Amino acid sequence: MPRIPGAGLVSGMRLTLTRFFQPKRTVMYPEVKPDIAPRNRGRLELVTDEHGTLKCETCFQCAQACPIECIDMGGTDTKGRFAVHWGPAEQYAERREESAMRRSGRTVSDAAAATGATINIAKVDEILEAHDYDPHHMLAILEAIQGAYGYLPVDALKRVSRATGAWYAMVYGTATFYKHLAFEPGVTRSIAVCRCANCLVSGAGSVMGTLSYEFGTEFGRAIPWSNLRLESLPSHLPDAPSPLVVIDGEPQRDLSAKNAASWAAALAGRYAA
Amino acid sequence: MAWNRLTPAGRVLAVLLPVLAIGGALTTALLVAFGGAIAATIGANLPIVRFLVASVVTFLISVPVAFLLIYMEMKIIALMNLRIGPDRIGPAGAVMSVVHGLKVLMKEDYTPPSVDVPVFTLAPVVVYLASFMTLLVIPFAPELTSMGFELGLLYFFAIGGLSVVGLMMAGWSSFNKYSLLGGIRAAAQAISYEIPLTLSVVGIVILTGTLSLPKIVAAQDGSFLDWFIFRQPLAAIIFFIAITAEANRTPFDNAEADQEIVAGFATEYSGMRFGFFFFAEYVNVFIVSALFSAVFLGGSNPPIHIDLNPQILIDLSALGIGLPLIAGIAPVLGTLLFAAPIWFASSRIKGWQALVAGFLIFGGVSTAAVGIWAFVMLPPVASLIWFLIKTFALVFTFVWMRGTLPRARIDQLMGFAWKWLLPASLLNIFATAFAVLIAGR
Amino acid sequence: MAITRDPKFSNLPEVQPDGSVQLPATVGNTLWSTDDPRAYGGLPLEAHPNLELARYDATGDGRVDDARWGGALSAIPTKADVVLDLIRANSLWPLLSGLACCAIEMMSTATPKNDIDRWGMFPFRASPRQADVLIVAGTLTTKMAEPLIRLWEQMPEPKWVVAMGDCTCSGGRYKRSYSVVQGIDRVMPVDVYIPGCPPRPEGLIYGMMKLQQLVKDRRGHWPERAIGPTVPKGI
Amino acid sequence: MRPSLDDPRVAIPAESTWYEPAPTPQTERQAEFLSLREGEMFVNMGPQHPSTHGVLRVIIKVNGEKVVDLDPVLGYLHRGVEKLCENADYHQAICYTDPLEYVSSLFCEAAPVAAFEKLMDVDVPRRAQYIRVLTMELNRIASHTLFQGWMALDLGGITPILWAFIERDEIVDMLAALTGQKLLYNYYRIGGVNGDLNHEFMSRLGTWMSRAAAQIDSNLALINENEIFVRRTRGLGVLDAKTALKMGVTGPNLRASGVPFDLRRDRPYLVYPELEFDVPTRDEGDSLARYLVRMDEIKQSIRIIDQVLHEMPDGPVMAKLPRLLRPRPGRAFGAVEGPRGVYGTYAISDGTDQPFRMRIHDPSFVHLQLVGPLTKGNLIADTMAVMASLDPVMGGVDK
Repeated sequence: MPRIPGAGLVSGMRLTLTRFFQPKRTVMYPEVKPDIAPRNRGRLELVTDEHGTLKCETCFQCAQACPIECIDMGGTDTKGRFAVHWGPAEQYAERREESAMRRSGRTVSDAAAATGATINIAKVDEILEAHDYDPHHMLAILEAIQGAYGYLPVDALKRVSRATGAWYAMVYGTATFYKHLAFEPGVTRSIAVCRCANCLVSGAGSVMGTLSYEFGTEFGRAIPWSNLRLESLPSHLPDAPSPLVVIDGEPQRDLSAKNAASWAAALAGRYAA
Repeated sequence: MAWNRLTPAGRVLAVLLPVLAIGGALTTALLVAFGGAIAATIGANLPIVRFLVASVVTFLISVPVAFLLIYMEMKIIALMNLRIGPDRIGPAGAVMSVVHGLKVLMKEDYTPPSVDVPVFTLAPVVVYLASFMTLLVIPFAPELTSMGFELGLLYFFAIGGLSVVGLMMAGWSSFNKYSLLGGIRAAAQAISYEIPLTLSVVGIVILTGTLSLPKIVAAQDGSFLDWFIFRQPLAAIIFFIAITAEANRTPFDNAEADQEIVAGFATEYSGMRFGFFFFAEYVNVFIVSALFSAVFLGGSNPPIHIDLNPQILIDLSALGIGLPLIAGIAPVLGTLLFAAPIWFASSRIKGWQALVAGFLIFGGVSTAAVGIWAFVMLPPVASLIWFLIKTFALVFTFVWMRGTLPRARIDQLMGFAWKWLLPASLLNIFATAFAVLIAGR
Repeated sequence: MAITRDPKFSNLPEVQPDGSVQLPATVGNTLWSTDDPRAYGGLPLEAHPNLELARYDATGDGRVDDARWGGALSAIPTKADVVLDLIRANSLWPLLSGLACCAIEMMSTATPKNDIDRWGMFPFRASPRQADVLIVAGTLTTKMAEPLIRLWEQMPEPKWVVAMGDCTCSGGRYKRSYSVVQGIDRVMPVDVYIPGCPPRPEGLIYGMMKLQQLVKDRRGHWPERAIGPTVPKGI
Repeated sequence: MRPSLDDPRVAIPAESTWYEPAPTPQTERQAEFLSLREGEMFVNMGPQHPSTHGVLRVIIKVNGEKVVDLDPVLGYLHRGVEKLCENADYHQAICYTDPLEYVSSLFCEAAPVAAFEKLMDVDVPRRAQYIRVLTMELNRIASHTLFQGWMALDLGGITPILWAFIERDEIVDMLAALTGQKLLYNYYRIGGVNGDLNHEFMSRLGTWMSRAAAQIDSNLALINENEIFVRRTRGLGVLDAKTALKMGVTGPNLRASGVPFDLRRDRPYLVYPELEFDVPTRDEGDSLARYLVRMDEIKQSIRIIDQVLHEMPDGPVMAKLPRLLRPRPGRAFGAVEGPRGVYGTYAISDGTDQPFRMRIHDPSFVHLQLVGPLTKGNLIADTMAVMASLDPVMGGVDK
């Protein structure tokens, strides 16, 4: 630092004044194109050849090589049959391992992860072959699988996802959306409540609410501690009381809207014992 | 209903236009009827009329001055940064600042909830008012001083201090902590620097014996060695530093330090109210530059008196009917004269292009000729040009400092004012008074 | 029960040929109520829990959102809009708000080599109240989304948003991240998208010139801007 | 009539009156508000503020202009990089760490690459090592040049940053000719670099080197001797060596406190042991010292580049590696000396092609802890000077 006060300021002022008269460094961009190195990979467009046709052959190699999977390619194959997709999954839909907990090495009671390859996968393949591996027939495939196994095994869903090209999340989402598709094995019996107009008037709604509350599950799902499912009955049985509740097709005559809770508690006690 | 869809400004205009039309008609009628009486009244109250005219003219010139300074600042700092600066709108981007100004006028003028509305609205007005009221006493030329009264210097300091009130109002009413800090910084800084600012000119007052700015300028008549910057160098330095702080310029722009308190007192202002702050800042720069050049750089006095003693006298009335003929033919002839060499120079230049170029060159040449004639023949014009040259050299210095220096810290700033500038200015007073006593002027 | 005319059906003939008047009936909701009585403005004013605020809200004094195109020059007839848009397009002050990597390239745009000051865009305003363009430069995370929206709302009309970089356009390389907003068009209307990771400064200049063009072209259609990805008609 | 808090119509009746006990604070922030004493107030700076270097939020408790307490709030740029790396394979992970510190992204690549190479026992060809040193030193100069500009900008000078960007633009354009990108290079690969030196890079480097030192010196002359700058930074935010070591400070900030610790010399990696350079240190530990140490490092970097260019060997730039990298289960820590301090990556492999866990150590995060202690008792304007001299980059802090 110089001894004279203000000398630094003056030298700085002198420097700016010299720069004031020096040639400027600006590249006049829209008129003058910048000097960009040929190696620059910032170009974000598909290249066309001299005839104006796209050079891209849709070989998917760029999408496979993209280190951060920011290239997303998708569509159907040439016969319009299979959905083809390569690229990043949607935000939460697809992971390479279903459970992040399991990836971290812990043993977790994840139902999807706990069922190992215990099923015979050949039946799934037959069903898929019958449906031509078409992801558009997802519901039919899943129903056939449920018919074959009695429920939807996770391995079967994975197989479906891999074979049809549909994302696992979409398969899973389809399976969970429809109430008649079940994930739990061994559910053989069912409690069904009729929802015809007559039953609703006489209190089927509140019966359903009570049962769902007492059993701790919702309609269309299995009861956790038993082999029972809660279902709704599509039509009223002839010569049956209202509201109508059936266990495995057997009408329960001692049930009304008022004693549904105690009835459910009694049922639970019977199963616990 | 069209009335409901009008904005407040539109409503004001919708009322004003018919009122003006009717009022104008009435005024004309009154003038025709009582013209003589009105002329007599005006003649009797000439100072008042003079004041009104001066105020209006000053207000009108303050806005173009702000535009010019904004453009200068953008361009000069850009050039110092080794870049081009605005160059897309107008020649070399010269219209850029006007576009900015008009844009600001068109922005939504938003008043945030929970501000103190009257104070918030008045603050920019006060700031701008203070700026242009100080412009009233600037002696552009001996004949071109709006209000050349005695006490002009005192008036300047008094009204110049008013702008701080505006900044404080803005800072306080904005309901924003950054604004508050900015306002308080502005107040503290202004109070500290008012004192050395005022004390530094006391030496000049002792020397000249007057507070009137035209008389101070007149006292520096002669060569440039008579300027007070050479007779009062210490005062000039103190004065320069103090006006830098007064105008909130780098390195003393603490009140609106972007990096510390976002935009200072103007943080919550948008639209035209921000525009007033923006303009006032640049008008202030012009004013303090003008004041410095008036007090220390001889104002409108040329550096060296060269008596050209011009004898070129054109008696226009002697031309008689020839005058309109010359006025009509000269532009055409001049244009053709300048266009011809351009047209012959290259076969690629089309005829109309050569004509346009010739017209522009003729315009430039004739304007320059008239300007030189006015500079030589009319003393006020020469004085004004000298004054503006000095003022804009100072404006350049301010911009140059902004392009170079970092910002001083607020406590260092205050310490500098109280510990160094104040004693130095007192010393300057005593030294001047002592010299006057010894030398007897 | 009062029978009121639904404005949706105002194009129906009011008087039938036989002289009778048929109005579509609107039946008030007397059968169903929400859990929270304050929902759908259901509670009478006097029973509002914060009576002072509710009364104040009812006066409408606090609503100052009707000033989309306010300003002193609004009184000029609409024929002048061409000139006004020219002025607006040539004086776009960006807000100084860099979020991440792209901020460096945004600053580089203002530097001697690429000098965006040539278009008068250099003095990046520090306060949103004085800015015209919000250049969102860099990854927008969920935590930053709320302050950014507040900045956008604090800017006075007319105002524009430029999404700079892949992250702001679509999530980019953070497409799979749990904490990144997948494209800022999910939270604010975007006028110009500039892809690239990061875009070169020339890219930003090009985008800003596109924005100028947009300001001149899309005159009078700004209020229709919507949040969400929008595709221009020709594409 | 616009609303105002003084308007009696909007006055909200206070829930507690003066004779009731003070309310119990529910959150940490509330407790801080209740701790305000007479004359104090909170000023909230950021996340959008001109001088917070990105999206940092700083809550300052001020008494007038004096900073009583300061509390940085982080996380506005948390992009989940570590988690993303665990879901990407080893090559992809480099790409995610790339934008961490976007001013010096080559160092953010170098640290995970070093860790992965240790994990896989890869021998990097010597030419690749030289190229890495060359590019890293160039990037260090670019970063320090920007630091100089930012430091001046935060103190209110606008010109230095624009001059600094000229140098920085030339360096990054040069690197773009080599790597293909201006800012996020993604150039280092496990076992080498992506692409050999090309003619364009070398010619640009040659032109730049011929006048770099003189140009940078000339730029420095603007503020290095400026009295206002020196007065504002000298003796401000003094960090003594003991505290610095205790806080885990590294890099120029540590060397400005008089501890000559430089990873390039003390834990040598790549070909640094064969190169000759000094480790500039200063004893003052204030903002000015931190600034000057960085400016001295620019000169050392130019010296290193000069040696590297003279000793560059021939050979391949990439080791022979399988396409799919599956290291044995194990763990490794790789670190490099960056412009801000030690960048480290700790990677655990479980035998698959993805890192099982990746922990990124970033120096800016450590340095940001210092802003509070160093600023207390100074003025608001000093907060900016201290913060700028510590030079944090928010991308690395929040990861």
